[in-house]
Amino acid sequence: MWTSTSMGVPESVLLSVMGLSVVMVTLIILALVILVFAKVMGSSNAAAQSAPRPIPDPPGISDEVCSMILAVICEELHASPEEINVTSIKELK
Amino acid sequence: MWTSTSMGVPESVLLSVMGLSVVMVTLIILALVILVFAKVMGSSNAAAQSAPRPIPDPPGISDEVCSMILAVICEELHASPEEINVTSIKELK
Amino acid sequence: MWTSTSMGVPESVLLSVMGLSVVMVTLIILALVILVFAKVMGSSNAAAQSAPRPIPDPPGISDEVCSMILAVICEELHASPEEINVTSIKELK
Amino acid sequence: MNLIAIVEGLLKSSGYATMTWQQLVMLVLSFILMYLAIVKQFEPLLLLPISFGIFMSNLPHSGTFEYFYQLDHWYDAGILGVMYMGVKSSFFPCMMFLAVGAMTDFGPLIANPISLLLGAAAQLGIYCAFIFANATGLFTPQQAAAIGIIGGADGPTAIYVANNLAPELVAPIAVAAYSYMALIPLIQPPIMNLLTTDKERRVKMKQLRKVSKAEKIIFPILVACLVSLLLPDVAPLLCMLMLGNLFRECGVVERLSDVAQNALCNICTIFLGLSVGATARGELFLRPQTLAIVVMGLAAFSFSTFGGVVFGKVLYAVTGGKINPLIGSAGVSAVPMAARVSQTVGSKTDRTNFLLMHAMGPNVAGVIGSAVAAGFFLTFFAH
Amino acid sequence: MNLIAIVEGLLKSSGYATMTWQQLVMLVLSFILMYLAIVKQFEPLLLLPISFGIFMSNLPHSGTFEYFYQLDHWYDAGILGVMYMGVKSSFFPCMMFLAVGAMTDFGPLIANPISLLLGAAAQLGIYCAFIFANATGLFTPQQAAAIGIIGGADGPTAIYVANNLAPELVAPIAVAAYSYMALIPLIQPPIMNLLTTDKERRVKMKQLRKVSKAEKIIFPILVACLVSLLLPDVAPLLCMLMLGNLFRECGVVERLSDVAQNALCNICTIFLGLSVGATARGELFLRPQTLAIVVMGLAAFSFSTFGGVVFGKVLYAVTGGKINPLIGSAGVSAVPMAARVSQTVGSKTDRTNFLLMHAMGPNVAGVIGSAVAAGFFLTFFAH
Amino acid sequence: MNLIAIVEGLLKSSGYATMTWQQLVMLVLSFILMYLAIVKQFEPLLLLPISFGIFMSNLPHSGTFEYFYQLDHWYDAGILGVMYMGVKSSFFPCMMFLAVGAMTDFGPLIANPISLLLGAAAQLGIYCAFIFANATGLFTPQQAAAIGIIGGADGPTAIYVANNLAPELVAPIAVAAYSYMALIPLIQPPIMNLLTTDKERRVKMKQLRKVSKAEKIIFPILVACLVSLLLPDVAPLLCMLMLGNLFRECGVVERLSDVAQNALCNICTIFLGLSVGATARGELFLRPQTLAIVVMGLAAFSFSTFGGVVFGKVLYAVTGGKINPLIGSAGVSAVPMAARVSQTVGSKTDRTNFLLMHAMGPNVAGVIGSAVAAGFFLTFFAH
Ligand code: NA
Ligand code: NA
Ligand code: NA
Repeated sequence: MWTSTSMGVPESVLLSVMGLSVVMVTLIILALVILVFAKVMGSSNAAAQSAPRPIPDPPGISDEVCSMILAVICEELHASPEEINVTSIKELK
Repeated sequence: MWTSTSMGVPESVLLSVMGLSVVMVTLIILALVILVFAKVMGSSNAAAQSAPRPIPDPPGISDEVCSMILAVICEELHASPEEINVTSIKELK
Repeated sequence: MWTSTSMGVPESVLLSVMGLSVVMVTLIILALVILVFAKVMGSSNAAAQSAPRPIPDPPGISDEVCSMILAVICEELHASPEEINVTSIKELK
Repeated sequence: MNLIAIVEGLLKSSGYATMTWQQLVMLVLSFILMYLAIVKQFEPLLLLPISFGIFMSNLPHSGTFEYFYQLDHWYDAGILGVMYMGVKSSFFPCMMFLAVGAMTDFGPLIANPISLLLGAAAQLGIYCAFIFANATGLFTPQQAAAIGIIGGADGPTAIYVANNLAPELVAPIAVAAYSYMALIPLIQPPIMNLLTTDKERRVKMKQLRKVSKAEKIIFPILVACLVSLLLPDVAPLLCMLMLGNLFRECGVVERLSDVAQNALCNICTIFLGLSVGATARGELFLRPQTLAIVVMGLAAFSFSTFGGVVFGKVLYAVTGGKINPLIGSAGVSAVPMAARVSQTVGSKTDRTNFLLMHAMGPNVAGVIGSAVAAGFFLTFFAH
Repeated sequence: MNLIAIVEGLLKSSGYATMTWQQLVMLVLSFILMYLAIVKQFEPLLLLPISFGIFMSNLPHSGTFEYFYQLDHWYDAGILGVMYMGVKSSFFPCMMFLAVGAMTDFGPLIANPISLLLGAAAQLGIYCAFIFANATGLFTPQQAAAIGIIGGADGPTAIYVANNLAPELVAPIAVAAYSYMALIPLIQPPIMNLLTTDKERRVKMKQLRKVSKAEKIIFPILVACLVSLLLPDVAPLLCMLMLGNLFRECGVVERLSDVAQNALCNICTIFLGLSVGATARGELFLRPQTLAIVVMGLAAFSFSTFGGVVFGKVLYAVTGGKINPLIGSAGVSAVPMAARVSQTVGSKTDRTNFLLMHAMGPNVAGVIGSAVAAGFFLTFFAH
Repeated sequence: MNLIAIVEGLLKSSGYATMTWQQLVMLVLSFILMYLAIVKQFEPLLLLPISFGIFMSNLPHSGTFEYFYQLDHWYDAGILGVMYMGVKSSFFPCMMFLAVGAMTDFGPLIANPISLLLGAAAQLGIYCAFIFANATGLFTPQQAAAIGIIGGADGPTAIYVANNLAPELVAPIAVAAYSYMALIPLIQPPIMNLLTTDKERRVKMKQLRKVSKAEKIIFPILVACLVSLLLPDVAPLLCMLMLGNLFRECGVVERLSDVAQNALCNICTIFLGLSVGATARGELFLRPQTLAIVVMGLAAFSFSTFGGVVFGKVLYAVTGGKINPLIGSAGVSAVPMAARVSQTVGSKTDRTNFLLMHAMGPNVAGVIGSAVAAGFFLTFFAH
């Protein structure tokens, strides 16, 4: 839209006000849409609770590793895997 | 080979019969070549048995992890690695 | 620099002597610069000792895996993580 | 310059003001495809990038896609237009086949070469769809051939042929091919149950012999050589497939096999999907032809299944009941989905019947079969 | 031919004989940048390749960089000149944003949409720098706009805009942007402490709600659609950002998300850095303009921080003290550095105040905000 | 149209009908190379792709390889023709050197800079082969120079020089270079045993000092700067080598170092190998020149070994027996094969003599030495 090779300060300020307004308005619209959306999704918390996501494995503790550890312990205790019941494996930081 | 911009049903059928035949003949030739080849290789089973491939480690149970687990167990039992003999580590699903 | 489409043996030998000299001189200069540099760095050994590099974790024994193993052991011994003190985990080859 | 002029300019150049109805329809269509890819998990690895490509390309004035070869400067083609260079040059489909080759175990096929016949028979749908497409009068024979290849149930082959014979149809053909591949578990079982008797479905096949490493290494070289000599036009695609398999089987280039299956494959998947989707511009896509392609794609898949199962019945009869006709349907390829369908249908009749490994033979044979069929069409129509 | 002639020829063509003072200065500058990248760890992933690109490009006669589009044959452009094709076509910045998207969790923003306002306010510096640059009279308005975007604190956005509005300034803008991003922990805290009261800094914000998976999947599609329609010129960049995020959140294309974050991202980082650095030829780089860019970049970062914090104070007042103004400064983006600065400044006043997650909202909002600002400039100046 | 016409057309266009004797010979040659790569494990990472490229390119009518720069549209060059763009622009050899740099530890060289002299002496074969090639009268001086560089035993350097001085010889030179690199354990030991006395072979060298991190970081920058200034024509190759090493040693860009060594390297290996192989078209390859190249390549390797060992003997004499002359042969590079040969030959004479680390110095010095030699030829012949 702008064709001249230079721009004075007044125009710069005008354009800047305009630009910051566009940014503001756009992000406000986005914020509103997100809010509306969260409502539509049936008050998100309820929705989230009614359809709980399958909890992904914490990184680093894959199924294989867990079962492998279990296997080692069984070896050591001379027990069969069915006799031992690992209720949870917690990752310590 | 075909230059016209449309093709009637009779030609289509003819070409299709031809095409399916080419596919059939090509794959039959391949099948025969494979059979001949298997014979030439000196009845493959014998060959396969004489040169067994090294069995790759099951995925997920690497050497390091195994030895690490062993190390932890040793720590715990105050035993040296030489005293413990892990005969096998099984992965449980 | 050379524009003719063939080169006689005398010129080839001359150019080769020249080329090998350039290689030799260049690498000698590099060697000298490295020597000077090692001196400038204040006799490298001392420098290396005064700024020891942090030892990276041995590959395959990440923090998560260690803490996970600890967690399994705690589970097994019905002990809390605070009661157990793993002093070191050694990788066995 | 004043505020009002700026606002006016902004609004005029915005997509809200200038969107055509076709673009709107395409945006909605892209959302539907995203839904199918994400929620219904229809081959998401390709349908998600394809649908996003459709979305981006149909945003008004977004400048994300131009045909680079129509411009003075290729680098002005937009982000998707730049990616399209890999489609135009057939680079991406070839790389996809390199990955497929590196992921495929041809062992079951080598152990039981009769699988190749099933893999051939299950190309029937290609020719049925080709005849139907010609019969509609909506398509040139080149386009009809490209549509037919949907019945091969191999994404890269379909895209390769479409790109060479009917580049304007790459997008609908790719979408149809991948969608129906995802729908294989719905399309095939009724046809399989209809065509086979209970007794046939109960056939247990004898265990496959072990295949030596040497056979596995020589197989890809042999196939590449024989087929490429017969049908040179399909050589790029087929050789890449077999090179990938050679990387896998030779055992001395793990690094190359790994990169072909992972980094290279995934990068090409993203770019291929996005740029193929981007060719689906509303004004070209929203025509009766597209609907016809969708219909014929379904027909192609159905007839291919039919061909495979019926030929399986023939083999059942000829071998005196040693071949379970259910493995015939796996010949459409769509690796490994179709083989799993054979397994599922078989185990529904008899829980102890494990057909998976036996179905893998026709399954991978179907990939070769489709490539041969593609080579035939390319030889006939590309020159 | 004789020995002396050869030696003479060698010496004449060597860089020692023909180096200009500008090249020497640039080599020294490249060593300084390498030092900052390696020892001071100033965004080394990009500054190290950039500095090495400067180094290579300013070696006399090295033939490592020519503008490929000025040559008869692109393949004679040199190794860095060939890489530059990915900059010229905006391919690399888009790929960087694909990776950023795949690495970004928009959850905190969705949980607290008011973050978006802070992300908008923290674009103030963009416009301040734009005005200053125009006021100096040294720059065209296009160049001024490209310089302003440094204040957005997003490398790919800055490079994308510079490449489209002022390609001759890509190198100084990129260097300034990445350098100041590395300096955020030095630039922001004084401004934050100056503008906020002890009481404000002690505000503890209530825990964010959990965001459902569906919201996280729909968010990127929604943003891509709404913003790209409003400001089509920024569509390529923004859509790639959101595609990356969609890969991450949809959960069905792990492979693509992984390759976008790793192999593809790292390859593009190397090539982008090297070729952007290579555009910094001494005779063009060593001008007063470059110094002005460095000064204005600092101004842009400072005023963006100012804008974010002051707007944070407004929200603090409006909400009756529920918003801690310190999270406003995170709106400049520079993910996740700026959010960590908010956390650090907050916990210095009260050790039990954990602002990190709350600051992540404005932080990722700042990425969107900068993209919108970029889109506005592109719409206004690129046509 | 009738059936017979179709069959006739198919057969006419098939490769079986139109194959020339040269193509047949090349196919057989490609199978032999595949055998060597897979069964004999001759540098399989490159020889397998190269041999498959030869195979594909010599399939009649396969359309897999055309020189893209001779066509109206580059995208019609075929799958290997498209890949060849990375060779023509010298992109792939540079990327290979980036990877080599990232995989190389220059520590042993820095600890013992005298290694550099051995690395220089072991370039002797380059010049011997150059003289022989000129003497035959079969080659232009440019071609002779490219053939000579085979003696440098560095694949990327050989391909880079051949591509710039004699593109028509890239394939035979690459095949010869990689084949002889694989044969190093057969070529070198007899020469080493012939030239050294038992006493010399028993020399145990004193342990190398530790090299500080700072030295390792500064080394690549220093070498890149000094050598590129002296011989600008080799700057692209050498700078990439040193950039890779800088990535490795600086410790702050793990991601880039990793991708340079793995994904990027492997992708480029596949494409480089295939497209270099593809240039070996029968009608050009099957000439006396090719045989001459093979012979001269062997001469180059032998004389390089000779040069290294003899200079090692000189150093043995000068230092009063502190240098084991066996490490001289490692100066041909072919990292780390040649260093292992030094170790093996040494330990055959005295089982307790461990020369490996000492041989690594000349070994990596040989890479730099070959690059310098290449730069000299390029300076002299490329302008
Ligand atoms: Na198929
Ligand atoms: Na920002
Ligand atoms: Na060498």
